[in-house]
Amino acid sequence: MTASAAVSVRGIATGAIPRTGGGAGHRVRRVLLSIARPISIFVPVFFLGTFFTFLLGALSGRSPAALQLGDAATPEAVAALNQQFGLDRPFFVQYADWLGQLFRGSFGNSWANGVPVATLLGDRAVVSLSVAGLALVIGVIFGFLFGVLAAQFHTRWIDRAITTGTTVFSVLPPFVVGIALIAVFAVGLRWLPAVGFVPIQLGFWPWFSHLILPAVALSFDTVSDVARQLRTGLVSAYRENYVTGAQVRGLGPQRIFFGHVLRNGVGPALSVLGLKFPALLGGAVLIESIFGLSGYGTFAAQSAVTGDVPSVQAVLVISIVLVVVFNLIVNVAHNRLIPSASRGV
Amino acid sequence: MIKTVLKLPSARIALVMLAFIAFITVFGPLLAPYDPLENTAQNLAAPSAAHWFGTDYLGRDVLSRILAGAPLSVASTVLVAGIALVVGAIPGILSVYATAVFEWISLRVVDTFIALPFLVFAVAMTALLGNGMVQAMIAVGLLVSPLFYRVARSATLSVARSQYVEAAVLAGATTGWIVRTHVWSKVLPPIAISLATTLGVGLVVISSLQFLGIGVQPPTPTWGGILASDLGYLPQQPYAPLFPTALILVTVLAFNLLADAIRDAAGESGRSLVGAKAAKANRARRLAASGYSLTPSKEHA
Amino acid sequence: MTSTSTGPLGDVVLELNEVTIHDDLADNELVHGVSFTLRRGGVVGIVGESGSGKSLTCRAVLGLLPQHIEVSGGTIELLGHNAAALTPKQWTGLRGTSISAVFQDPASYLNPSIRVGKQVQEVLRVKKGQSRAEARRGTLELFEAVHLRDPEAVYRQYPHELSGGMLQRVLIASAIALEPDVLIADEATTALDVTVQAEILDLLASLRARTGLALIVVSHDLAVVAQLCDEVLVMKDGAVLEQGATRDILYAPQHEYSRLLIAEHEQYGLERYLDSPAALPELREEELDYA
Amino acid sequence: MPEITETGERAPALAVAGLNVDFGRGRSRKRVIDEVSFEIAPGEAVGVIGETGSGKSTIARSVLGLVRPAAGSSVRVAGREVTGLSARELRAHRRTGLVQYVFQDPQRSLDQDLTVGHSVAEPLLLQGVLGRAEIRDAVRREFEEVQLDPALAGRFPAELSGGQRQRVAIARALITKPRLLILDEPVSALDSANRVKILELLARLRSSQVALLFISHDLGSVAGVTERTLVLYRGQLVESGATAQIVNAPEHPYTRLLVGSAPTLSAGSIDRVRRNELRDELHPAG
Repeated sequence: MTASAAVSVRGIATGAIPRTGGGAGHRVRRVLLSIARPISIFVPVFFLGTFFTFLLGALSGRSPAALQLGDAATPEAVAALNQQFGLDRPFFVQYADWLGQLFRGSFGNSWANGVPVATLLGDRAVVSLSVAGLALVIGVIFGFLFGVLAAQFHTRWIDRAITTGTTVFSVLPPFVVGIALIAVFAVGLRWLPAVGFVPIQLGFWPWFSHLILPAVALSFDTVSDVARQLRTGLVSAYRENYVTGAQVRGLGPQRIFFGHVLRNGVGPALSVLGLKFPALLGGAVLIESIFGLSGYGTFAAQSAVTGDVPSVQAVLVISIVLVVVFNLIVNVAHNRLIPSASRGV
Repeated sequence: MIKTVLKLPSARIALVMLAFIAFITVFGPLLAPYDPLENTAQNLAAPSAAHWFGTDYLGRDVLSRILAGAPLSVASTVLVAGIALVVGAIPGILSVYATAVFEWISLRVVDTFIALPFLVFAVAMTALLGNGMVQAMIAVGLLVSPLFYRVARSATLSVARSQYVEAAVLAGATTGWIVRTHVWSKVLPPIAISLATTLGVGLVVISSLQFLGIGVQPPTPTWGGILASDLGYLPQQPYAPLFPTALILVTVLAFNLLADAIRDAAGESGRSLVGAKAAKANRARRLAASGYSLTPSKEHA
Repeated sequence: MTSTSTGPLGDVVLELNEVTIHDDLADNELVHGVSFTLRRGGVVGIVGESGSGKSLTCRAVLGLLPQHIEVSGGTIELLGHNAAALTPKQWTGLRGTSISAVFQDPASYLNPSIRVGKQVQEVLRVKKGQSRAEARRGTLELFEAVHLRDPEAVYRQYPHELSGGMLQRVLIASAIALEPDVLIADEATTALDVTVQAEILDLLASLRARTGLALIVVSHDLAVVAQLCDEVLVMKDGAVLEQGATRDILYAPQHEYSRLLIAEHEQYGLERYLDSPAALPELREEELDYA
Repeated sequence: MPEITETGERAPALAVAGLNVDFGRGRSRKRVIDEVSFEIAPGEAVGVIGETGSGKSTIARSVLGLVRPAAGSSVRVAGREVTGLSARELRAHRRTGLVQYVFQDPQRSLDQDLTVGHSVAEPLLLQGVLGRAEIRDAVRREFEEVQLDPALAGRFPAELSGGQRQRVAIARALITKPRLLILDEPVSALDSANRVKILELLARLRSSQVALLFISHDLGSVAGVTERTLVLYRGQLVESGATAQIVNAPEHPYTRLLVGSAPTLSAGSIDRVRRNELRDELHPAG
């Protein structure tokens, strides 16, 4: 009471004091807070995610013995192998050990052939990240384009066409989109290759042409979700009083859109983008299988079926780290654009 | 509420479509004209009177395989949604009223579920835990549950912070009373919307797993599995994927229509869109009647 | 400041003639004929409850009616322009420079994501073509003019960090930044504490006296309007029930509803206890008639 | 030493003594109510006025047990100490309906999915003493009491006007025959016609045995209904007395500023110069 009373002397007369005080200390606190809040969410997510991943391996009851020795395994051989992989120790010791390993950048050795998992994943990650990354870029560009168009022409035919289109696309399962794209552009028109992957070292177009169809197929969902959220966000931002306020001050439509509406209306679309990233990584499994790409999705699926637990865990951990990092970026961007949204909640 | 939903034409269309799907699911295997596993004609035959949808690469009747695959595809979707509802909605409501520790932990678990790469995790979980349909349903149900958690939690939160709940507290109401009298009616519509949406999403995910051969063994007919085998014979039968795809789309579309209908009936959106046409007509009529003509082009509102 | 005697009034800046406003969605008329004339340095008050059409009338004057709602009859003449003939671009040119407005709930009329100083500075930059530094200096001067203490500190704040009274001052600063001829105050003090309301009303009165700003003051409270205005319109359900000099309406209300507005203060308000019979001799007698 | 307390009909409807309320913890702790003491006799109407953040709602929330006052504070409702009650005791106390509360905005304080009759009946349903038919009769009586057509009981809040909704809220508060009715800005959300009617209704309630605690930032509406007024400024009670005296001869600078700022129809309100002088007196030195 005392501090604020001292500051607010004459406050009632002239309405002068900022309620939260001011100065550099205040700004530092605000910046720290905007970083601390997402971290307080994402650190637990990382640990819980890795814990679930490890728990999954333990619950599966799979062992390297089943993979390497087959039915002919003697109990001694199984025990020896289990000891070699450290599986004879208590669960939490194994978990701590595995976590420690992760922080040193190692994913352990494959149960199938004893090769370090990191080696097995190396090339495949390039394939998957190329597809997911391109899909993300397509999703952001076209999602924003359609969203902005629909909001600008709210309730007109363009809006209705985009709304209907995005609704239909969001309902289309990715494998249906993938099959349709192959049927039309690869089998029918023969414009683009249907399957396979070419490293970028062999030329940009060969690399890119193999990526287009899978990336487009993967991006459909993101495009329509981003577009819909952006439209909703912009339309509701247009209804806000501050738009009237800006109009009354004599600002023109363009300035109001770019300076005021876009900034506040982009919130829901950003959040959905954060949520879409795991879906993009997850969708890779399906897309890789359709387009015959040997990425980490198919690798995970194969490893899971054969029971190569360390390989599966490695893929999951990498995905979780990517998702967490991406969401941190989205979160910080959100807070910078819409600082008022970061208070409370 | 249900009556209002039924008044909407889109809801009626959705229900007709769903009735059709339900019929196929229950009676499909009985209606199949051939044994879905048996080679009955030449491979990759075109649609004909004997084989309406043609035959696949092993000469099996596609119509029979689609009908026989319906229960495994649709029923498991319903179960997935059921699991997600129970696992998500109940903690969602509880998180508002239970201790802060429960709230924090449940929120972080939900955050984690959302952050997990959905399909990869579902595949890994199903395959590692025994590669059966039950494992697949549990995995997918768990991973979809955050939707219900969030929806139930936010609806409950907005009710819990409302003044009428405070008024009930001031009249001596217990938490149980508040949930029964005030919370239920607010939480049910959003949950119904999520349920309808999840049923659509669930079918896509289940079909995706079947497409990848996860959760089912090869000869068993499933919609996703049929699509996977069609993919290899696109040059010969480019039309083949249409049949299972159409069924999947009809189901997903019906559930989405239903979700939208419930949303409209719950009375949030859509009114200005509906009214725009009427407004235009009214304006034209007024201008014609008054002879008052001005054409002030309107700014974006 | 409560004086209704202002110096000689200048030329007409705004004239409404039998303005009707129509809702095309519901197909009904919302405002049935509003007329008044506002001169430079003059103040017109509009009293009425929500839904009486007072805010719509203001929106019409600003050229900012909601979708599907239009001026369907009569004329609005703003500084010699026929409002019906203005293009959106011309409207944008007029708003801020010729006519501006402040509203109830000032926080919502500022962009929550942008520091308030920047939002005022933006107006000076865009509409007056000032440089960043010039506009910043101008903004600080405006903040000074609306009696914001420590303008530098306020400049850096986000809207949610300021109190309602301060936000309303910021809004007024942004509204008068381009020295408009007409300022609309639509329930501008309704959400504020009584003492703050008095400060804002004082501020508006001094702006008017200093710069010749013409005001339209809209309120549901007759007393607020009575403090500032020369002429009052009493509106209900889209119709003007009574219109005339403030003094006439206070002392000789013709319409039932005007009497109700007066009774609100006399029977259930402060006036019940205020023993200043000298101030309002006639009122005491009239009171008997309203009962 | 046995404590001698008045109970029952003759005890003050509300006795607040040495009320302190702190918000926040540790270093950010802030005293929002500072040593407030007052009493309300049975059937008396008392107003509390003060600006936003002065603590008027916090006093109400302390009386209702929604805010925990600092140690040593005493709040007695009809002779019963309500600070320090356990959750269960508090619920039992609330079910007696000795104190009732009316919110500012009836739109938000009524459940949109319940009929207004159901909302009015809720306190009786919670008591669980009366049967269905008796409750229905009580609801009808209460509707008549607040001059509402009992046939409206089957309607939903959205189907009523703002004034009708506030009557419903008052009916819900009166149905337990409270000794004390706390009204927090009960007319601020209403338009003039309804404001007058609700104030009329409240003035009429004064003749019954229920005591009123009328909280508002607007001296005008409080003045119309109450016989005594408390002025709250920054968590402290700076002045109290008969409403007529507060209005006509305010003593504390803040009260004088408040009276001088209140919009009145007469030209008699003090001018800007006086107001500025008062502000300087209230906050000496810049």
